[in-house]
Amino acid sequence: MAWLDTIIQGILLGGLYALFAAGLSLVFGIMRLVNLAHGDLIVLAAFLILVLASVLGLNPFIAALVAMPLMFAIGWALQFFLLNRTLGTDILPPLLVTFGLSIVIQNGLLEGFTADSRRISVGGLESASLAIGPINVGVMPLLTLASAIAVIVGLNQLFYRTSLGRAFRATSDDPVTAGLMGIRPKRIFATATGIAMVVVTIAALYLGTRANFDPTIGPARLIYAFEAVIIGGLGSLWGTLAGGIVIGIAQTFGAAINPEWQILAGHLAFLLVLLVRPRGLFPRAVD
Amino acid sequence: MALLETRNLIARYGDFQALFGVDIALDQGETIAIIGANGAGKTTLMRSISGILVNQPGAVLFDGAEIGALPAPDIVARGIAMVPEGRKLFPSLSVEENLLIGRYGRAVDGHWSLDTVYELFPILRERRANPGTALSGGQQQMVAIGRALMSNPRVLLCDEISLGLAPVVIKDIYAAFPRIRAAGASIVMVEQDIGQALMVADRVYCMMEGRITLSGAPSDLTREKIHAAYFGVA
Amino acid sequence: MAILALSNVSRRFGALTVADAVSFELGEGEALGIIGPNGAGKSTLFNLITGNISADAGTIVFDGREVTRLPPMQRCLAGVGRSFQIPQPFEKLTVFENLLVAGAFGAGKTEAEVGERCAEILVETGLIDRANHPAGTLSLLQRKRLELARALATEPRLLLLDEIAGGLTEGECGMLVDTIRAIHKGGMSIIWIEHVLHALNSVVERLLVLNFGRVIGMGAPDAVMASREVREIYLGIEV
Amino acid sequence: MTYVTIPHWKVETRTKASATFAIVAALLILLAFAAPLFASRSVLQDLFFILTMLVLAQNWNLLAGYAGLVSVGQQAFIGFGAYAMFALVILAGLDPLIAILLAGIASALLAIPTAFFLFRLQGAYFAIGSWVIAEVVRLALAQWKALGGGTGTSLPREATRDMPALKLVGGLFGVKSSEAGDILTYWLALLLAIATIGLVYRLLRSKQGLGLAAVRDNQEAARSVGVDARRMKTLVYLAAAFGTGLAGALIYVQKARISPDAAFSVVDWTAYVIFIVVIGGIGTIEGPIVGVIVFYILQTLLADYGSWYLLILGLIGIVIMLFAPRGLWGLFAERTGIQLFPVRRRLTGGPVPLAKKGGPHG
Repeated sequence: MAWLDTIIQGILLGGLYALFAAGLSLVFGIMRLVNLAHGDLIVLAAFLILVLASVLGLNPFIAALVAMPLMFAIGWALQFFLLNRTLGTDILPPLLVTFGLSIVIQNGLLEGFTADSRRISVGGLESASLAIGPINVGVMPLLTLASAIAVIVGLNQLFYRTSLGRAFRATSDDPVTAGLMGIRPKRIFATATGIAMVVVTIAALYLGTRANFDPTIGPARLIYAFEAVIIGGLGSLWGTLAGGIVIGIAQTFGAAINPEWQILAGHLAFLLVLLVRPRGLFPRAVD
Repeated sequence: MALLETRNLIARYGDFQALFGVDIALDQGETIAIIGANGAGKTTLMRSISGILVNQPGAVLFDGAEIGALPAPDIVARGIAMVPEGRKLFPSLSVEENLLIGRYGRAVDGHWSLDTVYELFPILRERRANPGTALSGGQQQMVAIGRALMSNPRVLLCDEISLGLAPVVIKDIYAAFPRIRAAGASIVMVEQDIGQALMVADRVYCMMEGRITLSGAPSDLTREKIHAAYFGVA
Repeated sequence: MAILALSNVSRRFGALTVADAVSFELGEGEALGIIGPNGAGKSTLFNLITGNISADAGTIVFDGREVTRLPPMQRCLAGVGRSFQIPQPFEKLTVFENLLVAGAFGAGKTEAEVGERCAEILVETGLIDRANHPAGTLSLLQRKRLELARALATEPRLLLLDEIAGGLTEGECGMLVDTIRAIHKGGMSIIWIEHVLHALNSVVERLLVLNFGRVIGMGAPDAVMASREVREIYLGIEV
Repeated sequence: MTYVTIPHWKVETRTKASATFAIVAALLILLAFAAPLFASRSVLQDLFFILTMLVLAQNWNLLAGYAGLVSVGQQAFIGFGAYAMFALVILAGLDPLIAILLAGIASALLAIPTAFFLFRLQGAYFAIGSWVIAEVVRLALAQWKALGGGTGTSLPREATRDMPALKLVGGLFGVKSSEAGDILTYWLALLLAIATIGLVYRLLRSKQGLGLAAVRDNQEAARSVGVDARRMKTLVYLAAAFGTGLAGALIYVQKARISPDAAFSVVDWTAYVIFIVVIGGIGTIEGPIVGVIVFYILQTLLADYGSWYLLILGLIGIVIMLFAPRGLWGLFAERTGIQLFPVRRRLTGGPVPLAKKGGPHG
């Protein structure tokens, strides 16, 4: 029975990684930009929720709701005033600027919050669990997976059902002709990053409540998000969820064999998929 | 006072000058055609009016206002919609979505809506769920025209509508123009197919190497004059 | 012996036929012009010859050897030299270095071996006084000359020119045509796509008319220009 | 019939500035080799740090600046080179000098399978992919119990003390083995730095270097004139892995203590190196040299401000990338036109004024 439990835990963990990856996949789909500071922005959001929860005495879920508009604004401004300047044919500027940003955020947080590891406490919920048949499953991991699915459904609705979603896709296809329709690409990119930061805030809530975190764990989260996006296939949000789950299961199986092998197993799963299906499991022919 | 006017419009790509001081005028309700050989600067003229190429403020006037320096989003918002050369539909949008996005920058109510565009080009109602670019060249051209009409523009710019289309399809598309005019749009049409242009236009400008070489009503333009203005050689 | 022979070469992009059973031969040292309206498939035909696009059907024989499946790089080494419709110089490299790259890699030689030849080509194409300037600083005419020079540096046996006279003033066009005529006189086989008809017809021995990917006319320039099809395509009115 | 002289062309790359620089550089190198005679141990250790960071920066610059391969995972080769050296010394009992060389070769071999994976990814995905591979190598080596697993291990004292080269240096300068060790590693770092810069410069002046510059400028046009971009980028990736692995092994001979987290640290081996190259001037040989000097100055000024130091480094990197993408050296070279390592092929000589048309060439 143990292996069934490992798979369930893997799927639930996959929900967290899908949340990490959803924002990355959205921004890449629209403007071919990969933000190397994506993981650090998740950690930044976690600290923001922690501060709101402790200073305003809010329940973490409410604190996350309050943090969302703030993170949207941060994302919007970051794209409009900084990252838009790096867009263009040369791949160096966006990579080196976002790498610099990652270093700046990490050390800014270290200066502000020291290197101590923190946790957002949700009280009893942390240890609460439900019994589903023979397996008992933690409430928070279940909530994480549910949120991941909700986010992906929400993003898909936004992308394929709304006028803003049409504008995203049109700008990604052909920014010049999008201008002829009255679309202003610079603002559309800023809105997209803003929305990505809202998703990052949800991811940060579950990251912060699930385990300890400190200012230096951003890059590892970036790598899990990246692996989920690549395994899932570029530009496909459902693919990103599947990618997250593949990484989650690989990690829980790795941990089951030897706790030190958890992360390594995730990476090896990624390399295996890259070897067999270089365009990911569900390529949606973005490029 | 003309509805739309260019005054000594100059345009260059880096060190290559494409337009050498072009003056054209379009009155309310009129249709003008701009003909000329490939590379004569016709498309550059359209890109300058539509805001893809930004120019001197006073180079382009619309309803008396200087719009030469405005970018494309501001110009479509004022009511000048463009059917770009090569149609440029959005591949990841369906036919209907391509039409809807035409209103994104100018959601003005008027004659044109999804229903009236489908009446103008009935085939599109059947194909509305298809991806924009999975249609024949002629059908794509209809979507591009419909997309521009969706913003109920006061001026419709059409760039090389007949490009790469079979003659019968061209006739089919041009058949829609009387109804487009009737709905109140003034039209600037850049065309390589002189035959079609002469039939539809109230006035014609001929361009060669970035200059207007001939202008007038279609009736008083003889084949020789066109040939000379077209090739620069009698 | 024909240096290039296309027989029934076809290519389709989804529902669009861009090349429809195209067949023609080019004699050694002959200059062939290709005309046709926009979207007729002219550039596609070039891409089929250079290998940037692979043919769905038919065969392409170059210099007696079948190259239909050969990738672009090997065709370049085999002697197919090409200039781009929109000049693509190495902007940060100097004009002389642009040629060195083409000569060394295109002809598979060392820099030392091709240096002399590149200098002569610069003289031939009137770029010698811009030799040490970055290609990014060139005017449009000079960029077109550089396209020509770079293709020559690969020591081609067939030179493909894609609308190289477009966008030039009368005077500039005349100078470029003289250069091309001199190269042709030197024995170079040329295929030239062009809209500027008076420039094209002053160099080429034969004209091929292409429309909707099909060859609809072939022959001496003035005969072809006088034909009904060409008039109709270009002037659009039933003349 | 007048005789026409065939034009005599000459191709040069040297400039006045580079000629004088060559002399100055030669003097500096002699002075550097003589440094142990007059410099203190701490100065030698600082110079060792600057030289090894310069070697890493030149290798990363070769990858990102010339071949357009932005790797954020070169720490994989530093760590792997260092661990290979530790294994050869501790487990195989080899002399550290030989171990360093073999470690470089080992890193180049590691680069073959990693290139196979990485070259399936483009741009930003190549960058993150290289980071994943560095993590895989780090985690794998952390399982190697014989070398201390996750906590790491140290070089046994006698391994370095009994080195024949060390005894030679010790005798020469009449100093004990630990100080002789500093002198020896300093000399090795100096040799490695000179060799790296020399090889990179020779590559840039070669046909391959010209091909790389063409690919970086316009890959499509380069391919159309016969330049095989993919093969060239792969060769550069392997060369950079060799150089980086060599430097990693040398660094850890001096440190004599290793752990997976230190040997594969993103900050020490990738963040610092990227800032050195970006601040100095990416895509030039002079850039990393300027960059490592600026980096060293910043480090001594700000080192005791903890994370503020990295924060400021990050900000400077962002500002320079946005507003002066060619870095400090780029700004200087643009204004003065001076090139210390000129690469541009200049055509000189030219047609002797032709007396009259005619003659053998008609």
